[in-house]
Amino acid sequence: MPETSLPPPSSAAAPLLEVRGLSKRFGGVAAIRDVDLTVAPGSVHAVIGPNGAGKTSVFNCISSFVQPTSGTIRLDGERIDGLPAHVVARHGVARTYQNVRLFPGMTGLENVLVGAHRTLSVPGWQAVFATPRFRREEAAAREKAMAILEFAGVAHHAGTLARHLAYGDQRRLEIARAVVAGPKLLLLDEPAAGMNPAEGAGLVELIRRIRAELGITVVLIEHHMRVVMAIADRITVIDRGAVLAEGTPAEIQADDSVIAAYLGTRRDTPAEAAAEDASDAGAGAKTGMKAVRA
Amino acid sequence: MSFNVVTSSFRVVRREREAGAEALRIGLIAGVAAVLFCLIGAYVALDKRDVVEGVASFAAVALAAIALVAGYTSAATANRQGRTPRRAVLLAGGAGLAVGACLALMVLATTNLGIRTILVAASPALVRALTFGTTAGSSGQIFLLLAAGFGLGAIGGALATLVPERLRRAIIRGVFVVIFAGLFRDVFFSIASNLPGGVDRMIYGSAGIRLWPAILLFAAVVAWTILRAAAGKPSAARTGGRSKLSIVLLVATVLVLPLITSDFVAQVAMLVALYMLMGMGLNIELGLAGLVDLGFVAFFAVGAYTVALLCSNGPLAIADVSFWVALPVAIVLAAVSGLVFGLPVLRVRGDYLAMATLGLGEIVRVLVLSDALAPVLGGSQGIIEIDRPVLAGISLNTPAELYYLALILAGAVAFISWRLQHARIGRAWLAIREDEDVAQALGIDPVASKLVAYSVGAAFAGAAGAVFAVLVGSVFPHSFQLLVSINVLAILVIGGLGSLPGVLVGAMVLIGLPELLREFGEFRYLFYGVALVAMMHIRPEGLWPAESTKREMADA
Amino acid sequence: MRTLDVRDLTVAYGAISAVRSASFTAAAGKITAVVGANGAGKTTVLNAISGLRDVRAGRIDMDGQDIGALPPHERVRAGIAQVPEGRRLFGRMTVAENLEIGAFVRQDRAKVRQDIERILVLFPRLKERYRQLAGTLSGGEQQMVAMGRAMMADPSVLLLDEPTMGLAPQIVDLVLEAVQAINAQGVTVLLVEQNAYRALEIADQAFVLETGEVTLSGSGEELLSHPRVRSAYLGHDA
Amino acid sequence: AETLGPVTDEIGVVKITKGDPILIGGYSSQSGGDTNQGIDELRGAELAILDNEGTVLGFEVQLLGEDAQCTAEGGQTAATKIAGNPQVVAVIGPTCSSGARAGAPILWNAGMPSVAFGATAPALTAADRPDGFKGFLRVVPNDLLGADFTATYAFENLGVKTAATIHDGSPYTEQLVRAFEKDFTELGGTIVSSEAVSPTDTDLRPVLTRISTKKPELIFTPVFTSTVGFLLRQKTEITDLAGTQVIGGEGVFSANVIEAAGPNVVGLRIVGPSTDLFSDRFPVFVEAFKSEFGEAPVGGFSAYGYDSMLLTLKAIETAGKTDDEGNLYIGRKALYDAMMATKDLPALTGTLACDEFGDCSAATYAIWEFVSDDASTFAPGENPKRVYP
Amino acid sequence: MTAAAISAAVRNRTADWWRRSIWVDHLMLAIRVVVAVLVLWGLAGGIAAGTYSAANFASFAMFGLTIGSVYALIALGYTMVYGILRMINFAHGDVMMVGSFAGLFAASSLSGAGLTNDAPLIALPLVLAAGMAVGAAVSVAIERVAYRPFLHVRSLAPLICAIGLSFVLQYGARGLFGTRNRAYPGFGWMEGTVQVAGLTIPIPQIVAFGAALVVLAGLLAIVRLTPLGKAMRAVSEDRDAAALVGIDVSRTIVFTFAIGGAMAGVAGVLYALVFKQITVFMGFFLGIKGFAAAILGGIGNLGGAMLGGLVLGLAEALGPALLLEGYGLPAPYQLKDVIGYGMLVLILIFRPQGLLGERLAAKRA
Ligand SMILES: Nc1ncnc2c1ncn2[C@@H]1O[C@H](COP(=O)(O)OP(=O)(O)OP(=O)(O)O)[C@@H](O)[C@H]1O
Ligand SMILES: Nc1ncnc2c1ncn2[C@@H]1O[C@H](COP(=O)(O)OP(=O)(O)OP(=O)(O)O)[C@@H](O)[C@H]1O
Ligand SMILES: CC(C)C[C@H](N)C(=O)O
Ligand SMILES: [Mg+2]
Ligand SMILES: [Mg+2]
Repeated sequence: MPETSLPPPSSAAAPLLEVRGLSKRFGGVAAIRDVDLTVAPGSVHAVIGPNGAGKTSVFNCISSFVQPTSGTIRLDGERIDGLPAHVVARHGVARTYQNVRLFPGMTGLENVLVGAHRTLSVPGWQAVFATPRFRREEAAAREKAMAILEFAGVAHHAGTLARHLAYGDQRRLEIARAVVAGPKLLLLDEPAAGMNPAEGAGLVELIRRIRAELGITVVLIEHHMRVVMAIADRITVIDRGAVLAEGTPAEIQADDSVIAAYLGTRRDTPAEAAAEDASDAGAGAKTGMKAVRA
Repeated sequence: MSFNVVTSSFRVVRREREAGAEALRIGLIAGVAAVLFCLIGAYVALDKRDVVEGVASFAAVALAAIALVAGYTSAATANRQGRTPRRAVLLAGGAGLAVGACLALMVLATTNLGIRTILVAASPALVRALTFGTTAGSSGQIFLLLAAGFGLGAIGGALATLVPERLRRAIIRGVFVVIFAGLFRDVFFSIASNLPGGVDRMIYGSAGIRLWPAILLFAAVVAWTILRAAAGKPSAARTGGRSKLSIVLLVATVLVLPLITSDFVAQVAMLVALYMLMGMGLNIELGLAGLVDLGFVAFFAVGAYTVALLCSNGPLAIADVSFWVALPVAIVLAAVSGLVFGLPVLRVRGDYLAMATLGLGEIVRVLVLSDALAPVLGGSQGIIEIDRPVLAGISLNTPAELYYLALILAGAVAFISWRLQHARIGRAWLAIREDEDVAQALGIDPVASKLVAYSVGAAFAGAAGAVFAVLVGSVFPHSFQLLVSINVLAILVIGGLGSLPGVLVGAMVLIGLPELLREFGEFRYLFYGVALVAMMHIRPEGLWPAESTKREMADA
Repeated sequence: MRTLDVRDLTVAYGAISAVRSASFTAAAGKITAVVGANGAGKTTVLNAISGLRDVRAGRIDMDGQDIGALPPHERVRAGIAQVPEGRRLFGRMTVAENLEIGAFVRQDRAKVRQDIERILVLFPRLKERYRQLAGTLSGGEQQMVAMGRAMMADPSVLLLDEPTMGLAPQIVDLVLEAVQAINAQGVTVLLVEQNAYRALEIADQAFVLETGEVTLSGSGEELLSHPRVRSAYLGHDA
Repeated sequence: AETLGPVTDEIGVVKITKGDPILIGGYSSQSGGDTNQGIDELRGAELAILDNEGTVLGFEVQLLGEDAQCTAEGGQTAATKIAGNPQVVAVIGPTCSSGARAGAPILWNAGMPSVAFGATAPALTAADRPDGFKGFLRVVPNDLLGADFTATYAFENLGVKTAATIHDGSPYTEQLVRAFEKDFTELGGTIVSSEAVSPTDTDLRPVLTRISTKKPELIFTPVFTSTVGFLLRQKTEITDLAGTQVIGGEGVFSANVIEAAGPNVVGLRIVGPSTDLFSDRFPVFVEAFKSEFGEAPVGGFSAYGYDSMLLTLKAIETAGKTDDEGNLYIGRKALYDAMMATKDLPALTGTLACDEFGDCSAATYAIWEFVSDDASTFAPGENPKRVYP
Repeated sequence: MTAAAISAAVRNRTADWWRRSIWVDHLMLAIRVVVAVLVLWGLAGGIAAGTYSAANFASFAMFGLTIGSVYALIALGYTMVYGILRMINFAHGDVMMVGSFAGLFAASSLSGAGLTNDAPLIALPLVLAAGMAVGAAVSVAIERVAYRPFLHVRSLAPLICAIGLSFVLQYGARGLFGTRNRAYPGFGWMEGTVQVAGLTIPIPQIVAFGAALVVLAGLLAIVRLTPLGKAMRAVSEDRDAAALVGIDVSRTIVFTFAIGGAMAGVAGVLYALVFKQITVFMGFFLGIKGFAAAILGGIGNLGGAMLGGLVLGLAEALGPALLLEGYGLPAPYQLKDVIGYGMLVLILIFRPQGLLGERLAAKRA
């Protein structure tokens, strides 16, 4: 694992991702309308918003899963909108999916090796003759893949078919597959869905390391505010297809329109949770607790 | 038939009936099967061929087997439901009786009702064949049919309930081995004829195995099975037939069989090897990349016609080069045609791709056959007088020699596919098969990867076509039917999709068997169809599934 | 009101047992929460109850009747509905059709219409998307449909596999309130929920599943304050 | 040369122990497109054995029928299989010329002569044929003769000057049609349209329409029963073809074409073998066929099956020698010579006589015309009626 | 907008296309151009050759619609079964053959009673009923043997079993009924013709065409309006989810097969009504054409099957005259399958989901 520690993200640097005036219509439905999004290199940028706001659609446009109706998308200053998905990927964009999409009939390790596809370069005929160059590259790829599996916490599932993994493990494997090729930009669509708070905390750690150790810029969609507040450098709020607000976590939390449209009066924000913790303290030893198999 | 088959995670289970009702049901189904067997004319046809010379014809064995199996299954059900063995055997007899009754009804209908205007095989010859020496259509004959049915059913039942497990296995295996020995008379006879002293004539008569050798063989197999079981060795069947020994045996068979048997067996082996070549090509397309290709035969045709045009002495020849020059040309041309075909159709997915490729395959066949291209390709008259390959001054003429040529090619191709499968491109293929969109989002160019799969697969088929052309010495458009593509597909699935040894086993079973059964002429494809169904029922995952398939099936 | 009684349930995938001899009761008219880490076997348990998975051993009783041999669709007729993991909507049917088909086993047309209205009130978002194909909905919208579809069966036992996954925070509240409301009408609820706080809060009873075995059980409150639960599932360093 | 018992033979001797059957190989198309033909032929051959009481020289005769499909590789494989059984004395078949091309040399290399009942391609018995075909004989006429006869009949007797042809993509029909076209043109006629269909086509109206724009006086099409059926039925829908006559080939010399074409069969002419013997024995043969196999022959080739077996059995009678113990010895060369020496053999399709290249067919042709659409009236001489010569 | 603005917009468009396109796009463009040129050249040549009159073309179209309605009827059955299983039933064509034979035997006995000739309106429904009943029964048996055992297995086994059963049906029927061509008895006045706009059209062709429409309407009604239809749609998408809403999956599948088989029976009888003779081997090739039609229209889509059948029929009948005549090829009708399949391939290249098929909506991300 390369131990590159990056300088802290600065808004002054040229943006890594720059989305301008992005719109997408599906027939009569305007899923996104004129969305701007600027992501600084090395940052973790969260996109939040109510269900159906258009968050996933933004990701889909960036990764060329769908073609935007209008607008431009630049990665490192280069236009990537409208390019075929594999070309976008080769520019250094990787993603995960809201409804996990692994290769169900392949093992964990194989999934990750496919993720490494674009970093491998030895041509097929060398594989036939198993040239030293091929063997070296293959061995290195496997080693890297195992390391990433370890990194994502699913190394013990290297040999399991993805179809047979529990939901949470599928999510982690998907992340591993996305980062193994060392993309510039990683798009995570609700990575914490299906994870309990403790697992969510582990995920936060994982994303931090992805940024710190692999130097990958992360944009994530998430509904778990704990996760968002814990790692996001900046947050963009989308509502009904348009940007509602943009700012630091603190700014967003204080924004009335955001609270009205999305957060509501909830208790899952760190402040609330802290309060909860306090009230819970000492309540652990209640009576009647039955340890079936302690 | 897109590769990503829809499945349910739950099984549909049939609720089992009470043993008596079940016996009746089984008996009737078996009875209908027996009647159909007779009425399609199979009985009369198979009656001419003996399993045990002068004792039991294939027809008789088949009918008896139907009654026996009916009895066996009924008794096994009764057993499971906790009935006493006596009752189980009785029920089994009942099931057998039902079979006999169905046949008796058929005999009555045939002799009295003139059903022959519709059912052409309901002939006097059939009734005669079923008589056991009694008068056709007499009450004696009816009684005999019923009694034989009951008896056979009861024997089947007894086998299921009264005979101890080990002995039962041994007996069943013994019977199978004897039938096998009778069925493949030609193979074993030709092996035996290598032995001195006319052993061949001692073991085999003109139509089947002789009685005493059959009994000896049966006894030997039974004894061997019991002894082995007593020695505590797991039978090969239970270890999945894939012990080291069985692999060594398989390889040895593959290597020497054509030498110790007849030209015919070598010829069949040769065809098997050709289909292996094609199978491995399609395996790349379908097994790995998930591209259903029903026009695969087109590439085979390209290979064959290339060699024909380059190596023929006929009027259409465009060159007269040696096979060794033509072979690589054929392979390259096939690969190129794979590219050309692939280009337009590869944005098409799943069943649409199946149909598009089927269409392309048919287009090629029709074009090759057409009067329009006849001046170049010979149209329906084909291309004749293709030279055999010459190696170090020796012309490879016999099927056995050509077999080794095909085998070497198949080996090379197997090696290449195996290596590709475990490299970057192989993983890309699998990924595309599993989820094309996601694969693309990971930087895999789906069209390029599919094209590689297409042209590698096509190249393999082209090699097969090249050998085919020199094997037959002529090429005709009628050899490139849709059926060939379907056959190759069936080989893959029966062998186990995505598995290289599976291709070998699949080709042996699906090409070897029907070729060996050529003498059953008009019933050959009927049996072939039944075999396809039966094999898929016994092993839905294929005879020798790929590792990943086995993993998947583990939880199903 | 129906009691769901699971005894010594073992479910295996090939050689691996995902659930091992698990026993628990979802008491009639109560909410029972299941808590466990990823891969603990929660989904497997629910699928075994609804019949999607063959069980290797054990009994599943509903009000004393063994339903373990019934095919899944008959279990639905017996009153079990499930919100499956991954939503499993009919993507090429509209939202309306998905909801309607949820009531496939019901005859009371008038009541069915009412129930649809109720669901549309609960999830106004679905009203906007009523004629859209379910497969094109956003993740959260789909989750709403999945929940609605299960409610449409008017079940007496409701199996919920992470019903709030992918939902925006306010909707999470809505859904859990709805669960309580349904439960208040006498429906027995078995709730698998990673949002363990909220699940345990509304649950009458709960148990913990660890690598396929039931290791803890008690009332919702009890588990909420149990140190092991707090550290492993609630993310407290207690 | 090999000597066994009382017989010495250049190529080899087959010894048949008393009580064993005489094995005769057979290969024909029993699956695939030409199934009907192949089955008819082998059934015809079976009838020839039955007519001989199932025996020859007191030995039971057994026919080992193999499936050769209608392809070269099918013929090759079947022939290889038969050749692998050294007890086989002679072979009948195959159905198709492509199969014969690959199969006959294999059989002859094993010392087995073969008598084809369907393979009609001229090349097989051409003077310059390769050595492997020395053992190839046929009782079915060489296509060259039929084409020439038909062209002459059409041009001179019917007086048609323009003709169209249709073949179905099989080597046989195509070759026959080409030969006809050549002969017809040489006689001074014009081929206005030369079309092709596929045996699986059911809708021939588009082709017929195309032909109708050229207004030929005659359509010559030696295709098989289904296609002729469709053609005749659909021809009535094409008004411009009302006056056009149709001549078919012997592939439809059967009752079945009457059923296939229905009322429109009346007026269909076909070219087929001609003999007076034919009319006596053929109906008896058809009756026997029906009672043995439950249906009448589908096409016209069953009679050749019968004749191929007849020729073979007669030759065995000549060449077989018994020893004192009652064992039978057949010299392979002797048998071949006996077959090639066939002369004046009264058979179903005429009087067989072999020339030096193995053409043994009666080879006298006639034009037959169907006069009734009642399938049960099928009887050469009555329906179809012999109209020429 | 000014001309300058328009040309600027066009230039922009083109530039953007160049930016986004990759080699595949360029290639597809080239193919389009080549195909267009070939087709236009053929058309122009054909018209210049002037072989055919307008009446000829009208007849061709009629021929095409007739054979097309047979294809369509087969395609409807294919599509039904495909729709629910996502798996082709390769034996479907042979079910049609069996249904046709059942109809034949029914018709023979009715014609013995003189019914077919005197009262075709009574006889034909009876014959159809026989064909449908036997077709449905055989189809259900196929489901039982080839599909049910594999409902939960991830394998192509059902496909192979269906291929196997196709052989069993063909060669089994050959053994049972013999190889010969069978003629269908006539149905009285239905054998006649009518004059429409100067064309003489045989009545059976109108019956076949009408029947195809009626069948389509009936199937649409079943699928759209009945609970069975709803269940069928649900099962086709997700069997587990269907079971979870209380649908009896295997029963639904059985019903679908029964309906598909009945459709095959209808197709078989109507085919015989139009073409008058049947054989045991006819099913396979017609089945392939039906499959092609179903795909062409967009498999799983009933209207598509109908449209696909008609388009395929028209292409085969009109294609050689329209396109090949211009190239002066010998025996153009031998190449009708080249036109038919060629058109199929082209349509799929430009519309990979078939004419009316929904784009296999890229799964939601
Ligand atoms: N193919 C489509 N056709 C029609 N509408 C669509 C399509 N795809 C998405 N939409 C609509 O666009 C809107 C935005 O969807 P999107 O998936 O981007 O939402 P989201 O913000 O990711 O929501 P969630 O948090 O629920 O995942 C939704 O209302 C959805 O119904
Ligand atoms: N089809 C399958 N084949 C093999 N193993 C499986 C299969 N499905 C699940 N498993 C295994 O069974 C175990 C339990 O899985 P299950 O899906 O029940 O977990 P879960 O508790 O629901 O987890 P999550 O919270 O992530 O959804 C896991 O280890 C998983 O890998
Ligand atoms: C039966 C026919 C199709 C065979 C043909 N006479 C041939 O020579 O090939
Ligand atoms: Mg989303
Ligand atoms: Mg789960």
